[in-house]
Amino acid sequence: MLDRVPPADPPHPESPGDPATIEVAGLILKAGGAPLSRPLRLSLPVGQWTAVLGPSGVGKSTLLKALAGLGPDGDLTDGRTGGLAGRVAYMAQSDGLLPWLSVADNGALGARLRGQPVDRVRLATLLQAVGLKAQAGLRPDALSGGMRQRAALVRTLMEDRPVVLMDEPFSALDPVTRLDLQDLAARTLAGRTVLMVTHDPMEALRLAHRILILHGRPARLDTPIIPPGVPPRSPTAGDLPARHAALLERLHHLAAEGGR
Amino acid sequence: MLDRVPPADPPHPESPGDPATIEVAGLILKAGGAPLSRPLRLSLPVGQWTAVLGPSGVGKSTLLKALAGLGPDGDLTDGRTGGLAGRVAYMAQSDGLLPWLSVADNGALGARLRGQPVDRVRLATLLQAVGLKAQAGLRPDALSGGMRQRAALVRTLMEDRPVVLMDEPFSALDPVTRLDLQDLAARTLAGRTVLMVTHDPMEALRLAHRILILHGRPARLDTPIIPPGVPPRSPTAGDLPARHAALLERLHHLAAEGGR
Amino acid sequence: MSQRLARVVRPLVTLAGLLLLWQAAHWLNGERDYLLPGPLTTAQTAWAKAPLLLDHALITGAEILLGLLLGCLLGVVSALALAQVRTLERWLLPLLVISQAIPVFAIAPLLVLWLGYGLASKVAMATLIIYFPVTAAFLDGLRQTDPLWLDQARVMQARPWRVLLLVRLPAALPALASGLRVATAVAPIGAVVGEWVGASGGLGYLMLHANARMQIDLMFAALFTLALFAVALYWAVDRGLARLLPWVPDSRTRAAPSA
Amino acid sequence: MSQRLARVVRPLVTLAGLLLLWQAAHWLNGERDYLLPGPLTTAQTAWAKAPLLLDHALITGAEILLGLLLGCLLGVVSALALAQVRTLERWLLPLLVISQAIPVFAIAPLLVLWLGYGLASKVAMATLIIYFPVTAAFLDGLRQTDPLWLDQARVMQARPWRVLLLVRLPAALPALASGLRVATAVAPIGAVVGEWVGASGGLGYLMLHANARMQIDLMFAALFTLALFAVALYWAVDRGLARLLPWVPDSRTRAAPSA
Amino acid sequence: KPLTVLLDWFVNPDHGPLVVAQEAGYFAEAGLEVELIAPADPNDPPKLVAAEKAEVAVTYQPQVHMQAAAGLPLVRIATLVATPLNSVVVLDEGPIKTLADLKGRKIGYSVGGFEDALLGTMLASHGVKLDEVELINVNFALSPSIVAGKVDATIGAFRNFELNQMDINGTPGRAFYPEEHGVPAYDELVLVAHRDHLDDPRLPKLVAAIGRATRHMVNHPEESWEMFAQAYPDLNDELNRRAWADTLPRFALRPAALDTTRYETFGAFLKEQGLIDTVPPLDTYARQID
Ligand SMILES: Nc1ncnc2c1ncn2[C@@H]1O[C@H](COP(=O)(O)OP(=O)(O)OP(=O)(O)O)[C@@H](O)[C@H]1O
Ligand SMILES: Nc1ncnc2c1ncn2[C@@H]1O[C@H](COP(=O)(O)OP(=O)(O)OP(=O)(O)O)[C@@H](O)[C@H]1O
Ligand SMILES: [Mg+2]
Ligand SMILES: [Mg+2]
Repeated sequence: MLDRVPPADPPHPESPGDPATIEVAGLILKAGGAPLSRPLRLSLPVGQWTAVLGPSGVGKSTLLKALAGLGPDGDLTDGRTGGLAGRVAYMAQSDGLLPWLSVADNGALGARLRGQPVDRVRLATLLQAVGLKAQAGLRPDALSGGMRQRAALVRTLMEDRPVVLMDEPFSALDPVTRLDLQDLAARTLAGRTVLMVTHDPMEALRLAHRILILHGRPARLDTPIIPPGVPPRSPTAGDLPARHAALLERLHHLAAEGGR
Repeated sequence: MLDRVPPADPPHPESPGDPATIEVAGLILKAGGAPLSRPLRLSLPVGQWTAVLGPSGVGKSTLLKALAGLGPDGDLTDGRTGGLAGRVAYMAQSDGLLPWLSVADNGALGARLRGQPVDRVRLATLLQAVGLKAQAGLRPDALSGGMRQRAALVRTLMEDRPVVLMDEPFSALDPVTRLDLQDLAARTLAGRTVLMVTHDPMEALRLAHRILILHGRPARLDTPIIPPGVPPRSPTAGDLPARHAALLERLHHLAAEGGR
Repeated sequence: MSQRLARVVRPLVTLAGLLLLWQAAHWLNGERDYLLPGPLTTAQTAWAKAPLLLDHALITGAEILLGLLLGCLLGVVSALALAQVRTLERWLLPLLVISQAIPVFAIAPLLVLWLGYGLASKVAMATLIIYFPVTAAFLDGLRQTDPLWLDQARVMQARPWRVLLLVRLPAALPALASGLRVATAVAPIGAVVGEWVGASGGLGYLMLHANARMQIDLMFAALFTLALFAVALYWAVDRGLARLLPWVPDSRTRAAPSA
Repeated sequence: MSQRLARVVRPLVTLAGLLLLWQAAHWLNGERDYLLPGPLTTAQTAWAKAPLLLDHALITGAEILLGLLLGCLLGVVSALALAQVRTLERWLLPLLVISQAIPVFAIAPLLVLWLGYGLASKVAMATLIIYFPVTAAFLDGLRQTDPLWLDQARVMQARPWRVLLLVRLPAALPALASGLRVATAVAPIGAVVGEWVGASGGLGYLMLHANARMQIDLMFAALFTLALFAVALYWAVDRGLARLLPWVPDSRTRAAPSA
Repeated sequence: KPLTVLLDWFVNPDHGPLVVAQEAGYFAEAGLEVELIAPADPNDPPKLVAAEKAEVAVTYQPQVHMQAAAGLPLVRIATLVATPLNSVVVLDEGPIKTLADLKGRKIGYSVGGFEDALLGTMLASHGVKLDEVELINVNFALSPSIVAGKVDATIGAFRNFELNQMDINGTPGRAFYPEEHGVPAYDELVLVAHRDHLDDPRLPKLVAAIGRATRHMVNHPEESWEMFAQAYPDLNDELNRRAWADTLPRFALRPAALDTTRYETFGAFLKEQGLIDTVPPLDTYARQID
């Protein structure tokens, strides 16, 4: 799904040679053999959340898969921080729970697949935190859509990796649970480099240090938006509603301009 | 998943014997053998949109399935409008696309399953409207998450039934597409009786004549909220932002009170 | 009719239907006992020779169960190996296919030479017949793992063998169950064919002998015993498998709406 | 090595490996040709008797293909009927299981009586053997349709037969493909066993004949011909099936990441 | 409508007269159109004649008795091979010099129906009891099992065939003949027809043509072998050539002739051995049709 083009791009204006930035340059997303995007240059400041917004079908999930090393070229390197392999946790857009395992066992999957001991305490804490303590022994087919998503979130948070890629992790949750889990994720992933695809501009504004918009066909990245303050921000506090309106405006504008 | 208890409830206060209301009384939602809810009484004014909000796992999808005749008791009747069988279109929470059929063929599935001629013109129009014209010939596995949801929406709108049940139909869409498709659904389903589960209070406020909140354990229905004006309402116009805040407040309050 | 009663009555009705069919075939063949003895004649013979039949049935039963055990074990292990090492599949699958095309009599001398005339050669034959359906079905299942699960495992830096055991294997269990059902159904003929290779006991041996001595009623009594065993075995395996895979949708156990 | 070259070379290497294995077994058996002739002897015989082998191979080939066609057709139709009418399954499945446990020699006279000595009785036997794996695998697949799809169809007021044809059948195609693969692998032995029922031609007849007359080299030449046919058939069916089901994930066709 | 003759087994020199009668046109000259069909299981042809699926079957005299006892409506109408062919075979250079040496040994057999009776009688004539040997059904591998040393002797091998085979293989064997060791002599191969169709005028013509062919073979052994080899080119080899010569003296020169004493004696023998419960009247299952 992605291709690497010789790094002919100019050095990135915002983080020139910053070692605390994961940079990938010249990424061409591909789907079904055809290119989906122009060569993309992506900077993920270490320890920060980056949110990706963009119209449905533009290639956000494809971008995430590429970064997870699941694209046709496999593992990506930026030449500075080395390959991402083994440093990434990945939560796909669909939950990908194993139907024969209980919720708890799904959460413990990563460790078991690596042959490592399962951190039972952490697992129990996370299940409690997402409200699945009572369902820990159920199989996924006995869960509601939102519960499945929470189980997948637990599995991802169990991974404890420096880089976390999440594809619409809260999309199936009600607003109350959503806020709770955003806070949980922000707490749990403090200090990690997070790339999160979301369709909710407010979510992006709450959680992210930087917001990227992928748009157009072939897709390209808009200039990053950097909201002030430190996430997680309160959804009602400060100028967030105004920024939300502006961000929505921008999305509408890009859609009108780019055409689908 | 649901049970019918002898109709010992008092006549519904809001639509007493109104023949233009689909009423179901004494519904007990069940999951895995255990009851999920108290006996529920539900009124769906004919030709109007009703939105259902509620915390994840409370039983919203179960309620929708019951109304679709997919509960353990099968078809429901309210004694006035007769059974719902054959009068319902149902869009489940997961898209349920058939992986071997193209997007267009998935859209035409209902007619083909009934052995009826497929309305190709309507299908093409709908595909165009949801932005899947170019993908009409692709199989679902070549679609993004949001595209799959749009394909499922097309299949549901193709059904052309008086009662339409939709389970989080726009949850995987970006805000721009989401607004477009809300409008499309509102236009296409004008005059139908619609019950829509959603997690987005703004969506409920935009589209619904009545908003129900399912909450608590065992679940019960809160007093219906009836926003003024005629949907689809503009998200920025009037007192919608204020109502949005109030609705969110109510959800938070119910969550805090009911406990999960 | 209560669920429990139905469970007892149903096989009996099936049996009765089978006997009727048999009787009908008997009539259609002009009641010529030397071609197809009627169920009554057969039952009389079976009753009269019950101890003999039981003796031989025990031998064949042991062969069937051993063959099933070995065949399934080997099949499962082979499929796992073939699924894990892709090159292996390219070289070995043709061999497996060929092994299915070899008639007993061609390798009977070899089997006997290598394994002797005891239980081993019969079990080997049954194993050979059972082996392929298990391997093929399981391998098919192992190949068709949801790519998302594999992707996730890859990102999780899973060890290949653990992916096989924790993801691909359970995902392929429905396919394996399907293979096991077929294997169970062919296991009896596997044992009988094994007894052709040279035996001094077993239902297949008994049938061969009875056939050569024109004791067709005895042959059919033995065949009936074998059939009973086959159906009972299949039923048991089918039940057990359905119970072991609760997460697999099964239209037979799905509650149909009452209305 | 280019993709195309690999495709030609690989079967050749497999063949060479097979021959080596064979030669090794030959040595291990003390080069006793009457037990297992070496590949060289067999090749000489095969060459010398090529026209004879071809004649018989054509007969057996016809039986295999006809049996495969009939067996698969019957299997597909039965599975559809059994899946659609749940009661049918309860009564008929035991019969199918029993049919698998019946050795040829028990019903050979009946088959001849009903179908004569021609192609029909052989094809019937092959069909009987092929039938079960197809039915069982397909039926398993038909039972395991995603409940959501069935629910959707129910709400859409679908006609039962259309649900079967448009939803359950395509959903069960991977399972059917698995059954067809097994059926393809057992089809050759089905035809050979069919030739047991009084034949005047065919590779099975030739083998039996050669075996009875201790022309072991000829028997193995025939066996080799049969094996070649079996592998070619399996390969073709396997390829065709993979191509017909593009939406089914298959680890063999999945592009592995290069890094 | 052709007259169908079901052979007992695949075509081999034992069927010489039938093949020669066909090839030399004796059947045709008698106004018969004959079709020879080979089964894979020797037990099938009698059943099929009983079921009126064919007119004539080739079978074995001991089988005729068992068929009669089982109620098959079959009657022996002609003899093809007039001596036993069955024999006990051991390796020529092996340790078995007399039947008495078989005590405690393994004996392989291919299920024919009465091997245990045959062997029991033969052993008894040397003071060995049947339960003092180990009988093993080796079905498809009669000769290989003895050549490979898996068994010490076999029963069921044909003296005109398996002995030659072993000789060609370089491991010559030696045969003990049943009729020399206490077993009454019997006809190895006979023809049976349905009891209700004995008046079929074609049957006597068939038997006569077979007799004519047998005489021709005795007079012209080389020419008749050529005829056989031409009709079945895949049988044109050393083994069948030698088998042909060895079988020649064993064909019944008067196929129709019925030795009633031989049949009565053998029927009594089988009853005594417990292989049949009743001995029906002879003319219900063996007749001379002229
Ligand atoms: N095999 C294929 N053939 C053609 N197009 C494909 C194929 N696979 C994927 N695509 C296209 O690639 C794009 C995939 O986009 P992706 O899943 O990354 O979208 P997304 O931005 O995550 O969208 P969403 O918000 O809906 O999840 C889609 O436009 C899809 O149609
Ligand atoms: N087999 C089962 N055993 C136990 N509990 C079950 C079973 N099946 C379903 N449930 C429970 O029933 C409820 C189903 O809820 P439902 O799917 O209707 O939720 P929902 O309101 O749609 O939630 P969401 O917003 O997450 O989709 C969940 O609490 C789930 O745990
Ligand atoms: Mg996506
Ligand atoms: Mg839900």
